[in-house]
Amino acid sequence: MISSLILIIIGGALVVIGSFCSLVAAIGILRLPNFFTRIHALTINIIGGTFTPLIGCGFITLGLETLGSERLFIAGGIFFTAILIVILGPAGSHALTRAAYRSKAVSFEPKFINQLEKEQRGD
Amino acid sequence: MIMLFSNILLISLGVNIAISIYGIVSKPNMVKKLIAITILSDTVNVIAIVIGYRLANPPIPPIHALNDDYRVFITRVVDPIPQALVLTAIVIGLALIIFLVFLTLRIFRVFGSVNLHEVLETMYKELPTEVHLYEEEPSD
Amino acid sequence: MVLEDYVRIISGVSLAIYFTSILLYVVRLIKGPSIPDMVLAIDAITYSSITIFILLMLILNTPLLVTCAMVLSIFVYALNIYVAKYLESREMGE
Amino acid sequence: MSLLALLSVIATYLAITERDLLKAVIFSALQSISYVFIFYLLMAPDIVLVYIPIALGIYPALLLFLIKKTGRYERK
Amino acid sequence: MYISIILGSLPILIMALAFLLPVLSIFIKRKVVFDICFLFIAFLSLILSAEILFSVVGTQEYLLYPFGGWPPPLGIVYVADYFSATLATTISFVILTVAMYTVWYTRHLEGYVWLYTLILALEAGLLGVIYSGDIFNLYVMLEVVAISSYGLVAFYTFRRRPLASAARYSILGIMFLTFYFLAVVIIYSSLGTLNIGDLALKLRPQIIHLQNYTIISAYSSEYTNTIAEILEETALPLSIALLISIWVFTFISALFPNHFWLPDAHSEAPTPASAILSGLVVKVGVYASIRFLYTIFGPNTAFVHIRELLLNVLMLLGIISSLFASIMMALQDDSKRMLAYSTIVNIGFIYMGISMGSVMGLASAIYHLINHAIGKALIFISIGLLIRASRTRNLYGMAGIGRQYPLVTFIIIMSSLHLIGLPPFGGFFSKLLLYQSFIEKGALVPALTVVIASAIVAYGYFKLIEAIWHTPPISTITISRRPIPILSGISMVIMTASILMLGFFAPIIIDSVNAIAHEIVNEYTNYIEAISKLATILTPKGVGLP
Amino acid sequence: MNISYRFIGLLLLIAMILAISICTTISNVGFNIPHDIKYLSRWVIYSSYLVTTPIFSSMVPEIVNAVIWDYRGIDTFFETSVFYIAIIAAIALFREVKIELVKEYQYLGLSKIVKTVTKTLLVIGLGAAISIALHGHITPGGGFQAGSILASLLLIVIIVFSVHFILMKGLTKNLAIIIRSIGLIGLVSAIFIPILLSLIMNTYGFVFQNQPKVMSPLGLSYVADGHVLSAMVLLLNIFEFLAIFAGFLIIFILLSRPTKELEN
Repeated sequence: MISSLILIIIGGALVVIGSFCSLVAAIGILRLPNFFTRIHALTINIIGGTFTPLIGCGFITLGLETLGSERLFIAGGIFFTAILIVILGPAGSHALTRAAYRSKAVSFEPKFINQLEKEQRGD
Repeated sequence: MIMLFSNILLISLGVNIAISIYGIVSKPNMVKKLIAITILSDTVNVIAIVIGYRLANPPIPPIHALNDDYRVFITRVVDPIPQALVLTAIVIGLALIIFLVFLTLRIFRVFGSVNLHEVLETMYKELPTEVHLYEEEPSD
Repeated sequence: MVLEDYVRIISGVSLAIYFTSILLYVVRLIKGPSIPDMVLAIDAITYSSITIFILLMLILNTPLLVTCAMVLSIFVYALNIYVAKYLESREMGE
Repeated sequence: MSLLALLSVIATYLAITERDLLKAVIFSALQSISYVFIFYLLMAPDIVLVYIPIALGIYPALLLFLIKKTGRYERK
Repeated sequence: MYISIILGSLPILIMALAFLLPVLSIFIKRKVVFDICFLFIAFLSLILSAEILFSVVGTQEYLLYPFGGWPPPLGIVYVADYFSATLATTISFVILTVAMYTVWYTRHLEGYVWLYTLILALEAGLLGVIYSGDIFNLYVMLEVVAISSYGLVAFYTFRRRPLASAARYSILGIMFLTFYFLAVVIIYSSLGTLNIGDLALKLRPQIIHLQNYTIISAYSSEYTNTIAEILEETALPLSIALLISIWVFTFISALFPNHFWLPDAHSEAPTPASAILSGLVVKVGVYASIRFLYTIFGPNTAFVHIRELLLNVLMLLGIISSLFASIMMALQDDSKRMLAYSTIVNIGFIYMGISMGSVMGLASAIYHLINHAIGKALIFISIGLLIRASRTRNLYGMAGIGRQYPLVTFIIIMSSLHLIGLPPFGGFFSKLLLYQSFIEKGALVPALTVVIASAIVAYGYFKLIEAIWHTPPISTITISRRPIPILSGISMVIMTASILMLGFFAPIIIDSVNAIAHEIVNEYTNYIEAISKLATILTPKGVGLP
Repeated sequence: MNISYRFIGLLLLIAMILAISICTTISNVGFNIPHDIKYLSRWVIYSSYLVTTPIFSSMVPEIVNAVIWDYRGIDTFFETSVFYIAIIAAIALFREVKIELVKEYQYLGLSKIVKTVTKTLLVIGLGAAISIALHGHITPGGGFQAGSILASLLLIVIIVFSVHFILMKGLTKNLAIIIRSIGLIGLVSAIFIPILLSLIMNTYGFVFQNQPKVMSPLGLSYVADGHVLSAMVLLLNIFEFLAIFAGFLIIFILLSRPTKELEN
C-alpha cells in the first residue's frame, strides 16, 4: 500500500513536471526566432514533455491496484513507448535539422554565429 | 450541450466533405486531387464511426475481456459493426489511392504535366491532327 | 479512492495544459515560414498527443488502448524522415 | 472532440487552398492526426491501429514520391 | 429456398483462379498455357452460373447461400432469384465469347497476363454485384468492378488518350463510390441493418406484418411494434440516402448528366475491354437501381413520394440522354467512340423503361438490357477485327475494309440492325415492348423519343456500314487480307446466333421477362420470405439475448 | 495579400460552422448521439464470444475482428482482392520498365545515426507487428494492422537506406509477388477448409465457416489459458498479414525506382 502510494506520488510529480515542460516548449516553439533555435524547444518537448510524463504514467499504473493483474502489461507498454520515443525522437530531429541545414531550406536570420559552417570550412 | 457538441462535430465533418469535393472538382492538379480524395474518404469514415458511438459512462472499445459479463459489457460497449465496415473501407480507399498514384506518375511520364486541364486539352487538341494509328501490331 | 481522485485531478490538469500547448503548436504550424518549421510543429503535436492518449487511458480506465500510443510513437519518426529525404536527396528512392 | 473537428476543418481548408504541395501534404498530416484523435476518443482502437500507419506512414510517403517526381508547386 | 454451394463459391473461385495467373507468369512464359487457363475459367463460370439459373427455374425457388453459416441479418447472404440468375448467365456468356476474342487479340501484346487477370477479376466483381444480398457487400463488389475497369481503361500505358480518360474516370468514380458508402452508413444508422431482404421488410410496416417474420425481425429490430415511428423519424436521412445511391448508380451506368466520362473511357480501352465495359459494366448500375427502386424502396413503402419524384427525374434524364447521345453518335467519325455513344442511348432507353414503374416497363427494360449486352459486345469485337486490319479507328480510314472480310461485315450489319431495333432481331421486340409500355400508360413523349432516337441511331449505323462496305478504299493504305481467326470467328457466330434467337423466341422471352418483372414489382415478399426461412433454419433453438 | 484572404476565409468558415450548429441546436434539430446501440450489434456482441452455446458463437473476443473475418468474411476477402487488383493494375501500368542495381548502395541514403536507429526500429517494429498479427483476435489489431505497420516500416527502411539496399538483401519484386501469393492461397484454402472437411467427414460445411453451426459440426479452435479461441481467425490473420505486407512491398519497390532508369 505504502509502496503504491509512493509510486503514485512520484508518478504524479513526473506528470506535473511533464506538463510544465510541455508548456515551456510550446512557448519556445512559438516565440523563438529561427528553426535552429526552435529545435531546442522541440527537444524539451520530447524529453521533458513526453518521456517524463510517460514514465510517470507507468509508475501510476504500477501503483493503481484497482487495475488488477493487467497493470503490468499496461505499464510495460507505457515504458516501451517511452523508450521508443527516447530512441526515435532525437534521431528524427537530427535528420530534419541536417536536411534543413544542407538543403538551405531555412534562413539563418537572426544569426549570431554559425559554428558548424566554420568547422566545415576548417577554421 | 451534448447535442451542440455533436452538431459541431457533424457539421465540421460536412464542411470537410464540401471542401474536399471543391478540391476534387476545381483543382486541376492531380496531386491536389489525390490529397482531396484522401480527405474525403477519411471524413466519410469518421462519420461512420460517429454513428456507431454511444453515450455511456464511459464507453469502452468493442473487445471482450476473457472473463466478462455480457450484461455489464453491453451497457458500455460501442457499436462494432461500423468499425468493421470502416476498416474495410479504409483498405479499399488505400488501394484506389495507390492505383491513382501510379496513374499520375504514368501521366507525368507521358504528358509531362500533372495538370488535368492541360492534359485533357492536349488530348482533345490532338484528336483531328493525329493519325488514328490504334490497335497496332507488328507486321507479320 | 483518494488515490484515484488524486490521479484524476492531476491527469485532468495536465490534459488541459497539453491541449493548450497543442493549440500553440498549431499556431506555429500555420505561421511556420519554412517546411522544417512546420514538420517540427507536427512532431511536437504528435508527441503531445501520445502523452494525451496515455493520460486519457488512465482517466477513462480502458487499458486496451495502450497499443495505439505505442504505434503512434513509431510513426512520429516517419514524417521527419520523409521530409528530410525530400529536402536532402535528388530522388526519394536513392 | 468538436474542437478537434474544428482543427481538422482548419487543416483541410489550408491543405486544399495551399499552392505549395509539400505544405499541403503537411497540412493533410495535421488533419490525419486530428482524425486519429477523434477515432481514439470514439473508442475504435482497431481503426486507430490501421489508420496511423496508412495516414501517417504511407500516404505522405506516396505523395512525397509523387511531388518529388512531378514538381512541387501547383501552377495557376 | 435452397442453399447452394455453387452460388456461394462462384465469385470467390473465379477471383482465386484469377490470382493464380500472375504467379504462374513468373514461372511459365508460354502464352498457350494462359490462354487455356483463361478460357477454362470463363467456361467454368458460364457452366456454374447456367447451373444456378437452371436450378432456380427448375425448382421455382430462390437459391441462397449464407456465408459462414450465419443467419441473414447477422452474416452476408448471396441470393439468386430469377432476375439475378438470368443476368449472371448473360454476363458469363458475354465474357466467355469476349474471352475467345481476347485470346486472338493479345497474340502480339506484351502483358497479356495482366489483361486476362483484370478481365477475370471484373467478371468476379460483376457476378458478386449481381448475387449479393447485402448493401455493404454491394459496395465492395462495386469497388472490385470499378478498379478493374480503371485498370482496363488505362491498359495502353504508352498512349496519351487512355491515360487521360482513365484519370478522369477513376477520380470521379472514387468520389461517387465514397458517396455510396456514405449512403450505406446512413441507411445503417437509420434502420440498423444492411441486408436487402431485411431492409425491404422494415420499410413496409403497413403491408407486411413483422410478426410473420419473427426470426429475422428478432435479429435487427429494436422496436418491432414501433417501426413505423422509426420510419417517420428517419424519413429525411433515408430519402437522402436513396437519392445519393441512385445518383451514384446513374454515374456507374452513365445516364445523362454523368455520362461525360463514358465516350473517352470506353473507346480508349482495348477492344475486348470495351466490349465488356460497354456491354456489362454499365448494366451493373441498372441492376443496383432496380434493386434500390423496387426491392428495397419499393412502391408500397413510406417513400412513395420521393420515389415518384425520382422516377420522373429518371424518365426525364433518360429522354435527354437518349436524344442527346443519339445526335452525338450520328456526328462521330471514330467508330469506337460512336459505339460508346450508342451505349448511352440504350442506357437512356433502359432507364425510361425502369422509370415507368409498371411491370411491362420493367420487363422491357430487362429485355433490352440483355439484348444490348450481347449486341454491343458483338459489334465491338467485330469492329475490333476490322480496326486491326485497317490499323485505324477512323471511319474514313476504314473505308472499304469490309469487302476484304465479308463475313465480319455481314455480322456487323446484323448486329447494327439488332441495335437499331429492326425485325427479326431481339432489339426490335424489346423496343416494341418499351413502346407499348409507354403507350399503355399514355406517355407520348417517351414513346416518340424511342422512335426518334432509334431513327437517329440508325443514321449513325448506316454511316458506319456505308463507310466499311460501299466507300472505295483509300489508296494510301494498303490492306492485306488475312484469314479470320478461328476462335473469334466461332465466338462471333455464337453471338450472332444468340441475337437471332433473342428475336425468334421473342414470345417466350417476353413471357419470362414479364414473369421476372412481375416477381420484382409485385411479389417482393418472395425475397423476404426466402431470407426469413433461411434465418429460421440457421438459428439454433432457444438462443436469445439474456 | 493572398495569404490574408485565405485566413479571412478560414475565420468566416469557422464562424459559419459555429453559427449553424448553435442555430440547429436551439431549434432542436440535429444528430443526437444515442444512448443505446443497434439491436443487430447486440446480437453480434452476444454471439461473438458466447461460451455457453458454442453452436452459435464465433469464439473471438475481439468483436471487430470477429465481424471482419467471420460475419462479413467475404467482404474482407474481396477487399483484399481490390488491393490485389490495384497492384495488378499498377504493375500493368509500369509493365515494361526494368530496374538496374547499384552496387555501392551503402553510400546512398541518410546519415549514419538515422541508419543505426532505423535498424533498431526495424527489429522492434517487426516484433510489434508479428505480435499484433498473432494477438489480433484477442487484443486490438489483426492482419491489416500488422501488415500495414510492417510495410510502413519497410518504407522507412527504403527511404533511409535507398531501394537498392532492400533489393540487394534479396527482397525483390518477384519474391514479394510469391509471398503475396502464398498469403492469398493460404486465405483461399483457409476459407475452403470447412468444405473439404465436410467432404471427408460426410457432413455439411459452409464457406468461411469458423465454428460449429446448426447444420454442420465443423470448426477449428484451440484452447489457451482455459479459454476456447478460434484458430480459423488466427490463420486468416496470419495469411492476411503476409498478403498485405508483401503487396505494399511490391508497390514501394515499383514506386521508388529512380526516374533516370524509368526513362530508358
